[in-house]
Amino acid sequence: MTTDASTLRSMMIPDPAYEPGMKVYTMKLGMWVFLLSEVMFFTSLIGSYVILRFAHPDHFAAPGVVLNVPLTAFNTFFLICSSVTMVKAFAAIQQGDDTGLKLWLLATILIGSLFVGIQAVEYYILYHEGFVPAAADYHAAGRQGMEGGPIVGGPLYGATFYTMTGFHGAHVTIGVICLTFVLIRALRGAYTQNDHRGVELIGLYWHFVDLVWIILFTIVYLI
Amino acid sequence: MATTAVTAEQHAATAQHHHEPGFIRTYVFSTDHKMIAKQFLLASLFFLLVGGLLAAGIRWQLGFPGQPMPLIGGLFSDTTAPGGIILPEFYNALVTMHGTFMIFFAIMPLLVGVWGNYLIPLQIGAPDMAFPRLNMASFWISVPAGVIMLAGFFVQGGHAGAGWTAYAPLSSEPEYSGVYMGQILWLISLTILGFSSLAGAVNYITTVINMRAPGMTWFRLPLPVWALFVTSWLVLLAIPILTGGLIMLLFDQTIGTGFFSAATDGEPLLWQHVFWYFGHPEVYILILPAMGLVSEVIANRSRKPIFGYHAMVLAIIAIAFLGWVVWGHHMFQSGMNPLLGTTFMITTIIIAVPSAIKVFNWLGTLWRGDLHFDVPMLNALSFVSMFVIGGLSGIFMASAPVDIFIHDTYYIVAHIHYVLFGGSLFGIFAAITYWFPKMFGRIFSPVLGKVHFWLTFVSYNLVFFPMHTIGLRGHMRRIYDPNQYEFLQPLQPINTFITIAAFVLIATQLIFAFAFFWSMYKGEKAPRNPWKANTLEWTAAPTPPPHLNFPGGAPVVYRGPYEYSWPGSTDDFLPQDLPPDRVSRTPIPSEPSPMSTGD
Amino acid sequence: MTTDVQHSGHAEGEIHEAPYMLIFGALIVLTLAEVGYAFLSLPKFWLALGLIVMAFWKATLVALYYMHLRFEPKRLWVLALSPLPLVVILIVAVLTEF
Amino acid sequence: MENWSWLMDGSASTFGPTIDRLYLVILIITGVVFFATQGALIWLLIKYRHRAGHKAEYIHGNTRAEVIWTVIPFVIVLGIALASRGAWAQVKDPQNIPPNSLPVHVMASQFEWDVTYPGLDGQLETGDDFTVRNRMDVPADRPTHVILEAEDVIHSFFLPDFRVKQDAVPGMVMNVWFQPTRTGEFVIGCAELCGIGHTRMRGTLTVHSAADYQAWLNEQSQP
Ligand code: HEA
Ligand code: HEA
Ligand code: CUA
Ligand SMILES: [Cu+2]
Repeated sequence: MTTDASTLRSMMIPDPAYEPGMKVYTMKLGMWVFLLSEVMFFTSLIGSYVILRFAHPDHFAAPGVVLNVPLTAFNTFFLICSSVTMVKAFAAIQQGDDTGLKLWLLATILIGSLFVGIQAVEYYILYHEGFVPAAADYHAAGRQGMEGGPIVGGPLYGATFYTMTGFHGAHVTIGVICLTFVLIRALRGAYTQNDHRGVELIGLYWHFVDLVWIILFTIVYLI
Repeated sequence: MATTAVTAEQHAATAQHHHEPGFIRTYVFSTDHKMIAKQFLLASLFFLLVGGLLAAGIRWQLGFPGQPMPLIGGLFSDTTAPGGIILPEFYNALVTMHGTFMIFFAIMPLLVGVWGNYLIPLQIGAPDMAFPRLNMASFWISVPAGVIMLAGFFVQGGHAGAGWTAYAPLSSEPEYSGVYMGQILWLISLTILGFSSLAGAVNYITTVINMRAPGMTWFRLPLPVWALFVTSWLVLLAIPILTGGLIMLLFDQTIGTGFFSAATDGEPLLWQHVFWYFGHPEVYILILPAMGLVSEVIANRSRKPIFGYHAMVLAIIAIAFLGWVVWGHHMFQSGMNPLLGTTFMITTIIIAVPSAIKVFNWLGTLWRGDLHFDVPMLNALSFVSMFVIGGLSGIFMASAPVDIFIHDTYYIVAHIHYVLFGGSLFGIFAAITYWFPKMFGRIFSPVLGKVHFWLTFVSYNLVFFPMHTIGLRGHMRRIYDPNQYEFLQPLQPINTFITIAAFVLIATQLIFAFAFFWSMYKGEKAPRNPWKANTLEWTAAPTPPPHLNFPGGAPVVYRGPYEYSWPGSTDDFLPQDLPPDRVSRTPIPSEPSPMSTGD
Repeated sequence: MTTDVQHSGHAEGEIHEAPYMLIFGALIVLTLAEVGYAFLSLPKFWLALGLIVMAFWKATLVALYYMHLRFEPKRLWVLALSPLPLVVILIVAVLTEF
Repeated sequence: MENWSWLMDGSASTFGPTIDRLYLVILIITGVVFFATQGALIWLLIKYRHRAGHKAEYIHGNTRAEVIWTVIPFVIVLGIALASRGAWAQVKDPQNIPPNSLPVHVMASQFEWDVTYPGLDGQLETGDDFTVRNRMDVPADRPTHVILEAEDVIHSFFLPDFRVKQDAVPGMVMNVWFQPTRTGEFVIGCAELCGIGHTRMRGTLTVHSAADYQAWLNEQSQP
């Protein structure tokens, strides 16, 4: 078989159009890749919920009957606020504003913790109203129904609710812990206008968790 | 400008690791991808051995039902095999754990953990992984997972016994299986292992995208890197689905949530969907890297460019894509909507097309080549041959009406082993023997290697080919005592025959273990490029490669990886990093390869 | 570690004063709209559809502006969107079962 | 091993031969592919084995050949899939259950098959239903419609001679049908791992001639 001269030539020179990579720095790329797997993780939980709900609508209640929508709407508001403080922290360090970075980070941590706290309270109340994950003990009477009223929904409601929101809450908690690390590093002056990758990375994670909550709030509480 | 990014990263890395690391940092908590690869190699070979021994138990029961196991019979407790006679619940645990160890703890790390770690940085010309510490974590997370999984054998109630597929509600409610702790440990272990795989996948993907050496364009990547890259995507996106499912199943077991149990209106079929949505991509996770590794060996040992490089790459991608839309073929008889079954039948069967491309391109590579039948080549060729058999039996099952009969029979067991042993494991044997000189600086004993290969090849076929026939006679799988069924009693001689062959097969593997360690310490010292290969790990890095791989900085790549026998050069290979002005005018002096026996 | 060279993506060196507060306002308004909409007595289908549209809108805003996807190279877009078809495939296929 | 056959002996249901024929067609196709590829492989190995002074040819590929060996398998496998559709729908689509079938209820549980007959009136869930364990008796002249359920875990209703296999899933009702083509005794197996007793969960299916069946039914229906 003969060899074509032009293919040979192209074989010999390093590709002039070569440019490795994603045009974003490696850690950011890594964070994005990791977040994709998180998408799939929540897909398996949320997908199961959607399917179970579709198959057994009678297990679930209309918005506000069992779950406390106003409380959670406030909580949603807080989480959105924490996203804003997070981008503000990032914007601050982009301009070299070290103090701004620290303050906004602190705000994000506080609001994030508040979110987790409110969620814990919510769990506590719901649990005591009989809205539990264990199928055998499920006896949620609903917001209006009070104790002894007819049971609203079925065990799949509690199971899916706690699994989904619980894993989201765990993600928020991990986010708060990581943010604390970032804050400590910020206090030590680890971030500068030129290098603030840590802030950007935790920001990506934090906003992703916020994004998941946007979906969860809608499909769990409102639909 | 982006090229500078790579070098900058390298400088940074060099600056970081200037001091000599101590013993613990070198051998235990190492961040060096090569050391991590070796750790994975030893750990997963150990689990391969465990899986093989469990198979021996399975085969003993099937070949000699109800008879006490010889020699080791006395070692078992009264709840597993009193007096050496295997109990049904122990048999179920044997089958379950055989599948689990083989899939999750042996083949998957052997392919992805070992070769992803070892080859990706070396073949793309990177100093290490993008996240070396995450990489270390990836190995050390898998250790507790393995320990927990092994611990399951010693807990009350025995180990998990619901099959490696753990169909709910058998797996979710202890009163149905009699297993409680074992199943929980199984779930926890696999959840943990998921994090290990995930850490690996993030690393591999990022590394391949961002850390290629200058000149290493996408279509100059060696095929193992392509295969591992695509596989990493499957791992990244499929494992979390399993993790979610495992967690729900764990909640069912422990809290009593009832996702998958009908008593609370949960959906048993949902578990199957979740499991197989992960499970089918998983089986391609178990074959694609082997395909890549084998392509490398075949091209090299044929001294020819791989036939249709682009088609090979596209076929890998196509298999990975199609792999996402076929999971229902495991559920044809599960009561799934028959219309959905038709869809899955069509998508499944279309996967044969990219697989065909791969097979024929391997044959095309051999055509007009100069074939050297060294140990890696023998194993690689057997991969091709056995994968065809396993793939073709997949066609029968892909046809949903035919699957009605053969589903859950030994026909499936035959399929599994033709693709996973005949395919993946032969691919792994090829890869271990091919890269052994690079990893350990010595050559894998050609004599022992050939003995191991031929004995394995023959006894393997004697074990697994007859399984097709007993499957077609209706022999169900996961069945403790087939003689309970009168119509299966005539098959007992075949089962006994299979068992004897299986013991030969397992014993043969001891030759491999011996050859492995013998070659590591006593094998012939390897020259730098014993296979006269083109890829960077042989041409640009010393043997064994030092920390950060390329002492002279990132190599520059000028051409694709399979430029063998180019007529313009006096040598029959053209290293990827050989500058064009040094080609053919100054042929590289190369030592004669001791392995090219020239038969 | 060195960074200046690594911030070589076309958008990274410069600062994008993304309209953070504007997005914040939009998210709040959409959240309120969602809660209000959820309590309208509409048929289930329209209820779900409207809420999902709004949720996606919010999610998109977060991804585009807070996660800076707007200012990232195209190839990162492709990467970021890659799991979405898989999500849809899984849920839609299994839903046809019931 | 007298009267050996590869596939389990002659099928005993109306759609059995269809499935067996399909199997045979695939066997022939894959058999040809098998011998072609393995033959080609061995031929190549012998022809191009290393010989002194022999050099490999520098061939990168051949687009035409690659297109051919992509298109031909595509056509073949698509053909197999299309050819399989009819049989699949015939066996599994509930719409294709013959209307004159004899309804029989089968409840699978660890580790037995409880078979409930409609009794003399031919209707399930009436007073004269009766239940037998681990055996099933059906008439030869009429299709049987098995209404399949499971009590605890998943089992699989396997009639090897009839080419019938259907998982019984707790919480779901499966519809299975078959029409025997000959009388005799056949085996009922459980094909899905269902626990410790999976291996012994079997029963007997007896196909009676029409008259015998009626006699059997009368006998069973005696109080
Ligand atoms: C490495 C792993 C691996 C690989 C690569 C495959 C590949 C394939 N598998 Fe397999 N499979 C498993 C591992 C694997 N499988 C396992 C572990 C199980 C059992 C799980 C369990 O239940 O425990 C299973 C089960 C399984 C089932 C379910 C059976 C059942 O439970 O009833 C089906 C059904 O369709 C199937 C089909 C296929 C097909 C069509 C392919 C195709 O990809 C094969 C394509 C290849 C070829 C076809 C050969 C080469 C092509 C040519 C030479 C071209 C010419 C060919 C033609 C014209 C036909 N597999
Ligand atoms: C890669 C996967 C893999 C491999 C290699 C094997 C290997 C073997 N398998 Fe297995 N098998 C499965 C995956 C695998 N299996 C799966 C997924 C199932 C389904 C489980 C389920 O139903 O849930 C199954 C089920 C299964 C069954 C069906 C059980 C049943 O349904 O009741 C049987 C029965 O004979 C069997 C037998 C064997 C035998 C005899 C081997 C032999 O080939 C074993 C040979 C021995 C070895 C391969 C060990 C070699 C060790 C080394 C080489 C190590 C060297 C060591 C050092 C250097 C330290 N297997
Ligand atoms: Cu019932 Cu197996
Ligand atoms: Cu599959």
